[in-house]
Amino acid sequence: MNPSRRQALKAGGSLGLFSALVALGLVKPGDAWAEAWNKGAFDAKSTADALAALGANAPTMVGEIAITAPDIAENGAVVPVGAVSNLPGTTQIAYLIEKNPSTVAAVFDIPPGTLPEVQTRVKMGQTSNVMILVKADGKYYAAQKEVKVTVGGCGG
Amino acid sequence: MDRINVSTLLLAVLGMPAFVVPTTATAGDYRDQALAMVKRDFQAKGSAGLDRLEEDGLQSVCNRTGNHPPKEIAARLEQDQLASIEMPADGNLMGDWKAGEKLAQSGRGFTWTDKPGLPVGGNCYNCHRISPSETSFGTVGPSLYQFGKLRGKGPEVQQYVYQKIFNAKAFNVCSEMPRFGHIGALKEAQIKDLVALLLADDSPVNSK
Amino acid sequence: MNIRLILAALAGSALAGSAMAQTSPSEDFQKFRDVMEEDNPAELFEARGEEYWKTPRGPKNASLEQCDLGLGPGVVNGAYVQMPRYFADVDQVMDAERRVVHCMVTLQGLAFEEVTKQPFSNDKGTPDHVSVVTYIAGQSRDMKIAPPQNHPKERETYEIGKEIFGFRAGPYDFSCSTCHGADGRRIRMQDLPNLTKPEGAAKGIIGWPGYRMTGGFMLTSQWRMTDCFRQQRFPQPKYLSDTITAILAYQAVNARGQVYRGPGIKR
Amino acid sequence: MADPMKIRATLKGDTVEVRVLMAHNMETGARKDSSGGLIPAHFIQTVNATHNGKLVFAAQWGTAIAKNPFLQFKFKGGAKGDKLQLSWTDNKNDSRTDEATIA
Repeated sequence: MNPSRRQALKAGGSLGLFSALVALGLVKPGDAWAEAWNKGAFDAKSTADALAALGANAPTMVGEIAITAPDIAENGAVVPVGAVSNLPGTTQIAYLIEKNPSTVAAVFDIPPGTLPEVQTRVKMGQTSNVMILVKADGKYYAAQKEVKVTVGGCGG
Repeated sequence: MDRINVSTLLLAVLGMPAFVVPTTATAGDYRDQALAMVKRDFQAKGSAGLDRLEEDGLQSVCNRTGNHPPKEIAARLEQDQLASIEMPADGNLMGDWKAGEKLAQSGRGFTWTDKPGLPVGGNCYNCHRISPSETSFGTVGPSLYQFGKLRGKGPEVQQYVYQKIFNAKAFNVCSEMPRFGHIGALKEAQIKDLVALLLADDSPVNSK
Repeated sequence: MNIRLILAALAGSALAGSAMAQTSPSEDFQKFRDVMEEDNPAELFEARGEEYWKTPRGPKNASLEQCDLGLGPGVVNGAYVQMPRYFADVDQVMDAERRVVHCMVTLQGLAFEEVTKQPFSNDKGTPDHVSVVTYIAGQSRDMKIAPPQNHPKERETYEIGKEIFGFRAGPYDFSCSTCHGADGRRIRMQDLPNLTKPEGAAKGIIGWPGYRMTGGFMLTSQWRMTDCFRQQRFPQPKYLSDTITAILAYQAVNARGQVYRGPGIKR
Repeated sequence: MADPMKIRATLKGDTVEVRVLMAHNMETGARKDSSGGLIPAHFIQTVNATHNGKLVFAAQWGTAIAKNPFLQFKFKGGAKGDKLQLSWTDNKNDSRTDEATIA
């Protein structure tokens, strides 16, 4: 049993929901669960290391990945970033923020039946490229966009 | 400021038949209540002491008249403020525009979260457009971009700019601009740097 | 729905995100603030405040469900937009935050000093009374701002607030009015609403309490007023003082008829 | 215990749009407290969403996800009235599971 499954069951145990689901047969022990937290990827301090840890050494830069992020973020503490992949067979979408202390912000699994699009909000320490990495049909593709981070406001 | 002089003026303001209190007949009562409430409700914090709630004469005149004192009173007060401006002994009013730009950027100083005492920032960009490269500027005051280009940089303009920064109330008694030199917030050399920022040929303010 | 339109447009084209049309910074900020407002973390604090409101606690083991916010005990719906108002039980005009703390003290038996030990949110978190104010504010979403002006003390509070609004003092001769007394003003990039007019005054009320993105906590109107006085270079107004209530009453009355949109989002 | 998630699951055509807010500090481990000590990292690492026992979405997060996280995703095959379960687990093994009804 992988760690995240164990954690999920532990969580379920304390709250009753997952154990109830298992008992009802809604969740079968053999069901595929999300991959374990990829420590190697989240520890990566550069885009190259992050891509290597994600197994995506030289992704092809493509136009079929749309990134929604502000040109200038009012506040680096909360930067809304959305990604849509138009690549058939998309199974994973990852957010990489080049200038952050840890490059990888998020890795999303897209099971069959789930649309290859996601939105979340990230922290950015400074102006940086935001790369969206997509795994489609087992291959890696990417697009990126620069987001400027301002230190706005009056001095008072 | 000469307090006796101002009190006399205040009496004159209030005694003048032409002087009309701007709101209702009870506005004075509300003002008194407001002042009493403020004195009760504030506490000293950091460098911001309760003495800051004591109006000086000019503030009092502006507060009592909705910032529009009768012309004669305004003119007298402006004269007083102008007379109190200390001009540099060396006669030179142009400092270093680069230091001026740095000073103009800072809005620090005098709040209860700021380090007490001097130096404090010039606060200029909070209210004015100045150098074209700074796009984050306020609009409470007029744009000062191209100021030297438009107004020249002769001795009279230099003197005016120095005096305006030292005490804006010398030219418009209830101006919204602080009296930076008058209150001792900015020192002579700093004001000179700001004069240079607005007037120097090589200042970005006058570029193009 | 901006973001979805943009996403759809981008998805339909072969363009990468970097080819997005350039907009001015303030438009861009507003656009993403709108996006943030659609899913505002303030809702998490509304939920927490609601739970607090309904859960018995304190020495008297009481919930706040008997708290009278001006529309009768326990009536939360629409109460926020009808404050500040006069409360006969204390013979005082109170704003929402002041009333909530009053109820925590009187109904739950908590000590005023204890409740107000941390008046405002900070990195350590959002205090309970602030979550409760957020909950109450959320229960006035999309309602018109309508503070009553029937009681003489309500009218008096407004007039005093107006005086304080124009009161210039301190090293820089600033009053509230210096920044907020005219249209179209900005400090740096920050828009300064004209609080003397309905639309501007509403801007001063809408969006509070606000979820502060820096730090991720809730800030209330009480905090906003206090921080304005700080930036005005004044000394510090006491928490929940008459002065703050008066300034809030001045704004709320000026904003009458404008629609309140619930807790907002702040930089 | 952690506060409940705020989950909105809405059927639009044949697609369920899920929007979630989670109450979590998402401490990076790089911030200092007032006494100058580092605040230890504390952040959600995994998020799973299941519909009818089937995993419809999974996320792994690092410390760069903003405090009080927001997440939006879409999946097909859901119907009005169906239940959707979301759960997160953080690096201290705290967790939270909530359920929403598709509207």
